[in-house]
Amino acid sequence: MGLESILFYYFAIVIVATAALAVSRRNPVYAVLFLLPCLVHIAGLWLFLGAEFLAAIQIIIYTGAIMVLYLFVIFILDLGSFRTKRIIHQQKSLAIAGGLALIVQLVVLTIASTFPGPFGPPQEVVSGGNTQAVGGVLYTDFLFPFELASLVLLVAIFGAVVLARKESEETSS
Amino acid sequence: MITLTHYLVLASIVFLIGVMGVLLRRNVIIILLSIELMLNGVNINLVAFSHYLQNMTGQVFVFFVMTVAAAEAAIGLAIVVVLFRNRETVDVDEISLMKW
Amino acid sequence: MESLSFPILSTVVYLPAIGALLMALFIPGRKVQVIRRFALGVAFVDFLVSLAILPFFNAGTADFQLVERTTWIPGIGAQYLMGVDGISLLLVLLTTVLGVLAILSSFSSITVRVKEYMISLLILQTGMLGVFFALDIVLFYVFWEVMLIPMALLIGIWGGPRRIYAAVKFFLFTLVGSLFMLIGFLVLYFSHQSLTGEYTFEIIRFMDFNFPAGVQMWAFWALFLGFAIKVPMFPFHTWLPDAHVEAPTAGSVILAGVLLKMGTYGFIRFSLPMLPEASLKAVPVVATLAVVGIIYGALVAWAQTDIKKLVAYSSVSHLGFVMLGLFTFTVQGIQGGVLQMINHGLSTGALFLLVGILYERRHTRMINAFGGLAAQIPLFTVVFGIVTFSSIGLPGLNGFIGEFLILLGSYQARMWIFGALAASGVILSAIYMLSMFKRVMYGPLDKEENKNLEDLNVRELFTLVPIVILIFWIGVYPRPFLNVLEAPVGRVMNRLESAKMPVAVTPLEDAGIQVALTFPDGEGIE
Amino acid sequence: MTDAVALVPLFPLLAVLVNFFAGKRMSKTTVGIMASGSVGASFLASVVALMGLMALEPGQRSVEINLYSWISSGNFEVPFGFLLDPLSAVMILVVTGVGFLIHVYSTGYMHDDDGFARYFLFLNLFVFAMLLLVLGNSYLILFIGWEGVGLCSYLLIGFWFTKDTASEAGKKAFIVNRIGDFGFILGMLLIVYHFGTLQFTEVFHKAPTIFHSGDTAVLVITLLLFVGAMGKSAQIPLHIWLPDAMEGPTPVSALIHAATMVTAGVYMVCRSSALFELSPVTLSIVAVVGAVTALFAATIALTQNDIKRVLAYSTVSQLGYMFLAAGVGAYVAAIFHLVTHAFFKALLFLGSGSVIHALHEEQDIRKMGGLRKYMPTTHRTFLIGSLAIAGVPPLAGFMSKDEILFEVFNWGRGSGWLLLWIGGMVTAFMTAFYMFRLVYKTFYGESRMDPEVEKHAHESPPSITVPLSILALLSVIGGFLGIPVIKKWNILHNWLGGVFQAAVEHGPEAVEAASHLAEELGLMTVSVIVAVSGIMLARSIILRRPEVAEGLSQKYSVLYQLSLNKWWVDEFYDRVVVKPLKALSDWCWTVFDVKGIDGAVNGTAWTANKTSGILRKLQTGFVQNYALSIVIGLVVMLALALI
Repeated sequence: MGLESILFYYFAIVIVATAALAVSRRNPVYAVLFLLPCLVHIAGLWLFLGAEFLAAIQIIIYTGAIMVLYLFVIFILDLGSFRTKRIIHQQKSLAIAGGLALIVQLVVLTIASTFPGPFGPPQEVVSGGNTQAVGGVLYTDFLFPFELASLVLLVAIFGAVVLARKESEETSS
Repeated sequence: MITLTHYLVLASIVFLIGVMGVLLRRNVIIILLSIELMLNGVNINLVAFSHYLQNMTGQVFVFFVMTVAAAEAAIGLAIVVVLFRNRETVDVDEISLMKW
Repeated sequence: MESLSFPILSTVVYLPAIGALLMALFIPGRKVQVIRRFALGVAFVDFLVSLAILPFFNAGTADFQLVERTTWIPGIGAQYLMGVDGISLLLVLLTTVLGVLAILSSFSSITVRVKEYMISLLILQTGMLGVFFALDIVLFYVFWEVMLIPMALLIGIWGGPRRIYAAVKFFLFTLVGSLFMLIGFLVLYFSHQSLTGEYTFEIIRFMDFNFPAGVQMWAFWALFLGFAIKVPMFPFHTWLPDAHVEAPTAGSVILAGVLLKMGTYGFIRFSLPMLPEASLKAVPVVATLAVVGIIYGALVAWAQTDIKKLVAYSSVSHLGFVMLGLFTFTVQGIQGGVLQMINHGLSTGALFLLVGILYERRHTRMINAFGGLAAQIPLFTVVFGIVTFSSIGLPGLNGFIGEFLILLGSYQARMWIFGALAASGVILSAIYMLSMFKRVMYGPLDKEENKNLEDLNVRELFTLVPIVILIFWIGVYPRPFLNVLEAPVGRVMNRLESAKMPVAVTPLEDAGIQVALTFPDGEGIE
Repeated sequence: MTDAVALVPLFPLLAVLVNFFAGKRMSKTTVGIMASGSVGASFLASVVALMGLMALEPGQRSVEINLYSWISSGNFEVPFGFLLDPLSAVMILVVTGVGFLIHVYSTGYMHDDDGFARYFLFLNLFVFAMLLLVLGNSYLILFIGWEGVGLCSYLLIGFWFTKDTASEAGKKAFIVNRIGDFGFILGMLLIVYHFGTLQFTEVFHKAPTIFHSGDTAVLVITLLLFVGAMGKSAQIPLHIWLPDAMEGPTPVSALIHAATMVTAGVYMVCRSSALFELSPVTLSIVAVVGAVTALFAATIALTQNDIKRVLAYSTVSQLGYMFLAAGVGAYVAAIFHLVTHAFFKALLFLGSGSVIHALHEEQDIRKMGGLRKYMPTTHRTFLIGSLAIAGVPPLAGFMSKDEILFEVFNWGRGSGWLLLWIGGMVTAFMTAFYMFRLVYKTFYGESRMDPEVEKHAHESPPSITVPLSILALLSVIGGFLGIPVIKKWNILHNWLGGVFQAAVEHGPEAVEAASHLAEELGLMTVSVIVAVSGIMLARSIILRRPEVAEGLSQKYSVLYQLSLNKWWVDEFYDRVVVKPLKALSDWCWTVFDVKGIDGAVNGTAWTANKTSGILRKLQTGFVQNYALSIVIGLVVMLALALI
């Protein structure tokens, strides 16, 4: 069992464990706090796969921006003390059965499939480095979707602003 | 030797945890977090395939997924804010206006 | 097929829609008078443009004229193809005339959402005109469905107390029908494609194409459902009374005057020429339904207490005549059928206008709310009387010519029983119309509310006089109308004759129906 | 000169148009003069046309004028045209002549009515339609007139439309007529089927070549045509509308329901003699229906107390005579009686109108009597008319009725002819009786009038009495148009002979005059005796001993009630036809349409609605339920893929 395997299993176990803890916390603050290491470990995992750029993005955006946003909302609305009547939804037996069936199917499917080699880092990465490679593809082949993505973000910003704004004008008029 | 299969199984488990969160929890915030988890499960998949198929497209997809996730988080949280302001709850069981 | 450099047909079709668009964009909704006058102006100009077709129209040929052809959806072979022949010409003129009158009639009766109302009417006008001109099935179908929405809106927004029910019923009924019709069209389309390898929706092409018998059968009955609901034939008629009763006056006029003609137009444009053999086989069924419709519609009309409902059921009866005429497969029958379509449009349209005028004044349409009106409103009585007798089919007025030709056709086709039963409609129509007329107009003027009833004003007179003139014109000198129909009906007849050829017996005997009256020697004129 | 015939219907039409557009603004005098003048002008045009016709060779006396092609469809064409031949010439003279007198009379009779202009509008329209009817050169033009007169009859019966009975009667008249028209239309359709045309000349010319005598087709055609005639001419069983039609103004009854319109059926049968002659069965039916109607209506007339109703039933009865004549192939006699009947029945109606007018709309003869001294002219002319209809020689009615009875006696076709003749004779007897019952009750004896009414009883103005006198004169001399016995002097026979050639050819062997001279004189004597005894009987029991009449009605109360209540025919129809039909109509609507068809339609909608109501329960609104369903769907799909 080489170093690679040890590290992989470390990351995998942490990811699974924190993820499981995150979804099972009653208090959303804890949930977010458990999700943070989970995401960081996923980023770590990606380093193995030669995706340094994405790993960086994962930490900067996911943990740095999105999760913080969640925390803000939770704090602002004071949801940490909010208690739902029941934590678990009433459809739990069916949901658990479905989920188990799904995971079994997925695992079986994955293990049963064979993936032909050779595996390795993409050509572009070999020649230049991951960030350069991503940039190269992103600004050539995926230029149009990239622009679209920026538009999506813009709309999302507007949407968020409009939605979250207090309806003072409408109530007054 | 860590193979693609390992990553895929891991991705499946993460995805499933996300799914279970969505299906079982009643707190909207947790449900949104579970969705993030599901997205990450998919992302692991994409990066793994990108590496093993020696193709950059997977990574680009992850990039886009993250963009959408950011947008989704922004809108989703805005909705939660509005919802909480109007209904004083984040319990999905109490939100069923779309019911017939 | 001669074509004119100026697309006059498209002009006629789209002028109302353009008017509606301009109105929507530039006239504010509160300027009610401007909206009314503008809509009237648009409709009137449209009428004038439709009249301008006449100098370019050659009544001597059965071909479609003034054809406009452009590629439209090449992928499926659909074209933008319009043309006019005698049948569609008459119906188009009827539509443009009634369009003007319908708008004029709603000046005082519609006071809310006038702008939306006028826009609906104008768009409806475009849809109807498009249906009559379209020579491509896809185009036809588009216009056919375009009509549906404004009409449903007219009923549903400006209608009576049960307007939503009526509008939904109207919409669903016709939609179900038109879906069957669409299936029928597709059957024809794919059958034609598989036999010739060519994708086309051209009506003219289909008219000259001999579809295999099996295809004809299926396509005929699919189209039959679509058209029969629109006609409406017994027993698909129950949407009609509701729609008529709830619709505003102009809606009823257009509905009775033009929309009901779509079904019969469909039969003569599609079923008969494209599917002659299946049509021949269908004669016993269709003729039976038509005759049942004549008698049944008349009987039910007699039982009505609401004038508008009575007129609505009388439509069922009259359109039974049209259907019988078309399915006699004789020149007289088909000509009479088409003429009867026009006649029904005029007389029933006028009846609805008159009922609308009464309703506007008294806010009721119940027969027993009236009585003795003749003394109070003489002018109204005169017009009402003329229209009533036109509907009864008095010789010298329009209704008679159509009915007589239809009955004549049925006898030329040796459909003795059908003809005789249909002719009994002559008695029944007199019974229900005169009973109504008597109870409304005659007798003592004993209701207090009726004693201050106002007679027709100038505007109302203007809506009615054109119809009255046409009623007399067709009754006294129907030649121009019959002349225009001669060639296209001849074309339909040729198709039917060629289908009759293999079997030398008449359609009735072909269908195994025993003719009760047998004549020693059948050498007639044919 | 024969072209003048086109002007004949034109004048009344012009008057109609002017009256329609300007009648409201014209004074009553102008309207009256215009209306009467137009009919008068038509009469003059008719005379001119007649003279033109007389100038032609007897064989050439058939002039057709086609104005324009009216209907043309495929190989079927109907021109709008007129046919002037001896028959239509006679008819237009009667229509315009009698019509003119009645117009003049109306100007006086209707003078105080508010609807004066409207009245003359309808009356002129009627004359126009009637002229179309008799002048049309095809069945279809005839049919325009046929329906047109029906329309005018409807309008004029219901002239006083505020009266419910009047408008009801008008409606009834139109609808019953429509039943006849139904037959007529079918008859026309069959004619087109067999002949390809509706033109009289062509149809009659081709008839003998297309049909053999007694063919089923021609039987059906003629029967259907006769149904039309029964409706228009009020023959059993379609006679019910005519007595009710008396709700209209009296001059209308005179013009439409006595002199002209109701005889249209007779005219049509005579016009179609070429067809009827080919169907002996139909002819027998016509004769029987005519005879039965004559007898039946006379029995009712015996006991009626409304002066106009007596005359109405008398008209039905006399029309029966005309059909009897036509049925035995004596078309000339039928037309002859039509003409004389137009004179004396118009006279009688106008006379009754004069009486009614004088008594302020009183029509019940039980409240009259002794009017002789108040209204001498009316009395004299009414008496002449009564004598004429009763069949007293040498008045018009005697001549024509006797000719009919003579022809019936000599018919010899079938075994029942004697029965027909006896029926005719009995009817003649009853006619004499009820007419003089009417005369005696109205003009003679004690006055039974309201004193108030009696004070105002007066002779009518000249506009009324002059037409009466002229018609009285015509009733006296009209009979000499068809002098019996001496065929050479029989103007009408010679004039019309050509038209009914078919009848001569196909009918029974021509009666040889000489051998029947004695017989004819004998029959005449019989009729005179019958007529006079009828009058005498009326005189003795109505005028002299009213108690006898009372006693008879008591003794035979069943018969009396039967007659008084018109054999309950109306009630019978009401029970057997009208009510069931109405019930059927109501059933069709309330049960079949609303519950049946619409029930099925709404049932479909209801089913769809309920089904979706169940299905929509699946739509919980809980996002997680939907998410779960996605997962389950995924599991199922994967399971399918793995297996």
